[in-house]
Amino acid sequence: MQTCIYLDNNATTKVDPEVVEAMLPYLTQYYGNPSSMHTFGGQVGKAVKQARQQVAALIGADDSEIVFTSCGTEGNNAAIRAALQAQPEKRHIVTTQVEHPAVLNVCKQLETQGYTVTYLSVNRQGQIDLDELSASMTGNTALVTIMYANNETGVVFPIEQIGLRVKEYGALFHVDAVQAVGKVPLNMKTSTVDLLTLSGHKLHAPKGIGALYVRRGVRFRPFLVGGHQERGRRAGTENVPGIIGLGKAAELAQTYIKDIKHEQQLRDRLEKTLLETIPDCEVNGERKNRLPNTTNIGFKYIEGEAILLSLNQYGICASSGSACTSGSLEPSHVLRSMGLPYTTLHGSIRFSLSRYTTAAEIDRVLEVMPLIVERLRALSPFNND
Amino acid sequence: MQTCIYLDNNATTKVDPEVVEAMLPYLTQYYGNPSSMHTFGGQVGKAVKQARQQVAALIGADDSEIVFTSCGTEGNNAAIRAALQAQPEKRHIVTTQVEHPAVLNVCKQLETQGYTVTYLSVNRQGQIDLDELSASMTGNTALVTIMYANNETGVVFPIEQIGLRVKEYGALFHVDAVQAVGKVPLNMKTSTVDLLTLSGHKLHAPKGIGALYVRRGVRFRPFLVGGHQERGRRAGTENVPGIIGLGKAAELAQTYIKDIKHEQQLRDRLEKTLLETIPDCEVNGERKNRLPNTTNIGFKYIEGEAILLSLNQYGICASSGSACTSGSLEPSHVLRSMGLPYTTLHGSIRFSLSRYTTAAEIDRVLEVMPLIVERLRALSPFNND
Amino acid sequence: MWDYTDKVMELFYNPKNQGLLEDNQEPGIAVVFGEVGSIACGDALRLHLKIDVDNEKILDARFQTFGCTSAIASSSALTELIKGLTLDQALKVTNKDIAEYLGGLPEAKMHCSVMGQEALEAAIFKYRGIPIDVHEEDEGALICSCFGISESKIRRVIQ
Ligand SMILES: Cc1ncc(COP(=O)(O)O)c(C=O)c1O
Ligand SMILES: Cc1ncc(COP(=O)(O)O)c(C=O)c1O
Ligand code: FES
Ligand code: FES
Repeated sequence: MQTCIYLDNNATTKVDPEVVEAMLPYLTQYYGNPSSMHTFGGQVGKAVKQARQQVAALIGADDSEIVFTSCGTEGNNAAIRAALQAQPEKRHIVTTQVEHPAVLNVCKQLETQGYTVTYLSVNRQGQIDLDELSASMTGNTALVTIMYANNETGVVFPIEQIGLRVKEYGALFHVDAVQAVGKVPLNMKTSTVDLLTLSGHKLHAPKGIGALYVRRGVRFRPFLVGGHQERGRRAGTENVPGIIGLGKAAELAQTYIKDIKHEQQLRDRLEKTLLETIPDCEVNGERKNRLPNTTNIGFKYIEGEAILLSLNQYGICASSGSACTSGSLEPSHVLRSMGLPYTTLHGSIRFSLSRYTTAAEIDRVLEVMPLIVERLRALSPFNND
Repeated sequence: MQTCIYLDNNATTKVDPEVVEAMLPYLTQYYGNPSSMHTFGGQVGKAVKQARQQVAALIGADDSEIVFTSCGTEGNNAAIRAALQAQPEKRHIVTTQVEHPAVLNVCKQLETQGYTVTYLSVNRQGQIDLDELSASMTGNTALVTIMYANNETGVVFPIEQIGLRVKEYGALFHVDAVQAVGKVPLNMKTSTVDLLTLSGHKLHAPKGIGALYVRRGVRFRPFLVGGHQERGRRAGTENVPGIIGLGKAAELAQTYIKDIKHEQQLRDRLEKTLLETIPDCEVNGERKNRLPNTTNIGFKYIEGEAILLSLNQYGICASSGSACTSGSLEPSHVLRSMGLPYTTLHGSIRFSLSRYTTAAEIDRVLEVMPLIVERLRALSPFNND
Repeated sequence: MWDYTDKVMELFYNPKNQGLLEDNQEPGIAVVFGEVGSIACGDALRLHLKIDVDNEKILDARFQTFGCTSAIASSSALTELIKGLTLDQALKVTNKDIAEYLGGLPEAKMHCSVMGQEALEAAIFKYRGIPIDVHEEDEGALICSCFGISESKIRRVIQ
């Protein structure tokens, strides 16, 4: 199979052809090491600098505040570790129950290393309670790490309102914005965020490249220790083609964000029509504060993997939960935290669109999805119970 | 400048055109996430599996023993941290004074975290003393981390002899083989090595990808914490194009290693002729146990940066020290540890060849190098001292 | 993505013997069903058997399954395997036989075949009026979340 109706863009995206084109020279003739003393390496350094500016521009940052990483996971690991190292006397962290494993599992590890972690709950709509946040914070809180938008439901948290509360307590504020960057306009200049993670492959750059925003003045110790690349903030020979690709993708995203209404209309039509044509299904998570490309729908009485493989037969790619937990059999920790009933929990599917999604593709999904649900429900012992 | 005579292959290498070709489909149509539940992602997972086998084959490992990383630095950080976590009660590390910063700076950091580190000295030839190694080890030694071949001098350490001594004390043995893989045949099946680091961009794969060999049975905790990619040993969405490229590069290296005599002859001719035609210069480091592609030559009374910029004027790329320390003004820690006199220390240049180096390029270097040295020496107050 | 065999996919897309068996009160015929999983959990396999009372032969078997691909394929495989067997013969059918019939299951999905075996046991015991000792959901981690099957339970059955 070579092509498919790809509605799994929160897992990873197609690399934009312009991005590939921008990268290619750096995979072929410009292979120098940007840290080298010769012109051949130096010219590569200049291209890296430009890419850094492009990434900075997308989120309203200064280019000195951008550290290139290998992925969103590295960004999250590095940000959390750096924030704690900067304030070794404070031993408390606040996060939410619905973070990505790249934050949650770091927090769980930190609990075995003498830290206390508060995992804020979410309501049935997937939203946190700002008062619960404030109540959880003390002078001992080193770090609040909260995602911008949830990868499974698309629910967006009120980041700046959270940030104001965080600042009252003098803690550092890290935001995992892996799902937001490229979909939602960000401006670090007027933000309360200290550290912000992004990942290239979620915004049409290739896999293997990401970036961490580190606000000027925030003390930062490298997570990857070694040479003095990235001004001593991330050791290791720079992934030049990846960096160039991320720069280009960031530039393209600036124009693209302005057109995102189109994508949102497709998503809304998909969602609305599914709810109308299929009985016993509902949208998981708040519909108002939500990424424009994501819908997560629970189809009662049937099981997610069975739905996914049926969709796969029709050449439609979607997912349940996040790709990095799909090997495990646990139902989504995000939906569980929202308190969904088991009937819905197991039959929830995420459709995530991109700028490449077409109206015809949505039509096709709307055509086959009722058939799939009907067939699986006919197999289920709960049907008509 | 688009092309140059590139003799800086220990800093980074040209990506093999076959490698780029192998990667391209994974930068364009096959953009799925290998962990996804649909065929579109699954087919990518199959390609990743093949690449893992190719990398494993190059070093005589099993594919379950290969963990993909983002670079050599990450491999070294991950290996050292994992080895210590596996034996939390042991608090002593043995390494050498001439390691890459990606090992040395991790060790320095560990010294601030309650670990004791022995930095083995090297002699004037850049070799360590096995008896010093044995004398340094105790039952408290958790880890011995020693490079296979030095990036600056090319000097190769007797890894298996070292390993036998390490095993006497029950410590884990990590080898930074970033400069050796692809130049020296390795076979993990008959080796004493527990953990081994390699980096793609040193063997004609792109920057941004590396691998860590973890011997079956060695307890391993991930350095990057998050999702369960790489069987829970390295979180983060896989750098698929990079992995495919590394696999192809590993496959090509297998054939290439058999032809390395050609490269060695070019290196030997370069070295011999320079020594014959330029007075007051000498090879740094033992000439016998050495990488076939590297020569490090000290030109007395003149300064390295001046030589490099002069070479650059002729379109020749070489280096002094390692690329990741080239921004600093300190003379090479490797050459200093070898006890070179200051006159030589500052005027040492590394030429590192690759399979792409031609006889004509070597001729050109042999033509201009005497002129450069003569000109700079004429400017030097030490000339004829 | 799971590495499913063609047989698994075939039985998933075109399952055999799906549905339930009505009890038409035919003389000499008994219709029972056995169930594993709990409604509270929202996941279950219901196995229906039509039994010839005289010789204890399974005349027909049907299933209703709420579960993943391998659960559906395993259920369908089970019904194929036991049709025509006597109850005593059927009791010897193990989850391994089910997996074998399917050409193998991914290791992480082996337990999906376990509940087939359990549902069969439940149906036959019910028919014979034997109480089933409820295994405690003890030490082991919950592996199959749909059916509330714990690791220790799977080990018990797989061994
Ligand atoms: C011996 C050695 N170890 C480690 C590294 C670090 O590798 P990377 O730049 O891929 O992080 C290098 C090269 O820079 C090296 O030469
Ligand atoms: C919210 C969120 N954070 C972090 C990550 C991890 O990013 P990466 O896979 O690039 O490591 C992802 C995606 O996988 C994500 O959706
Ligand atoms: S029955 Fe298939 S995962 Fe549990
Ligand atoms: S049926 Fe699939 S996890 Fe239980």
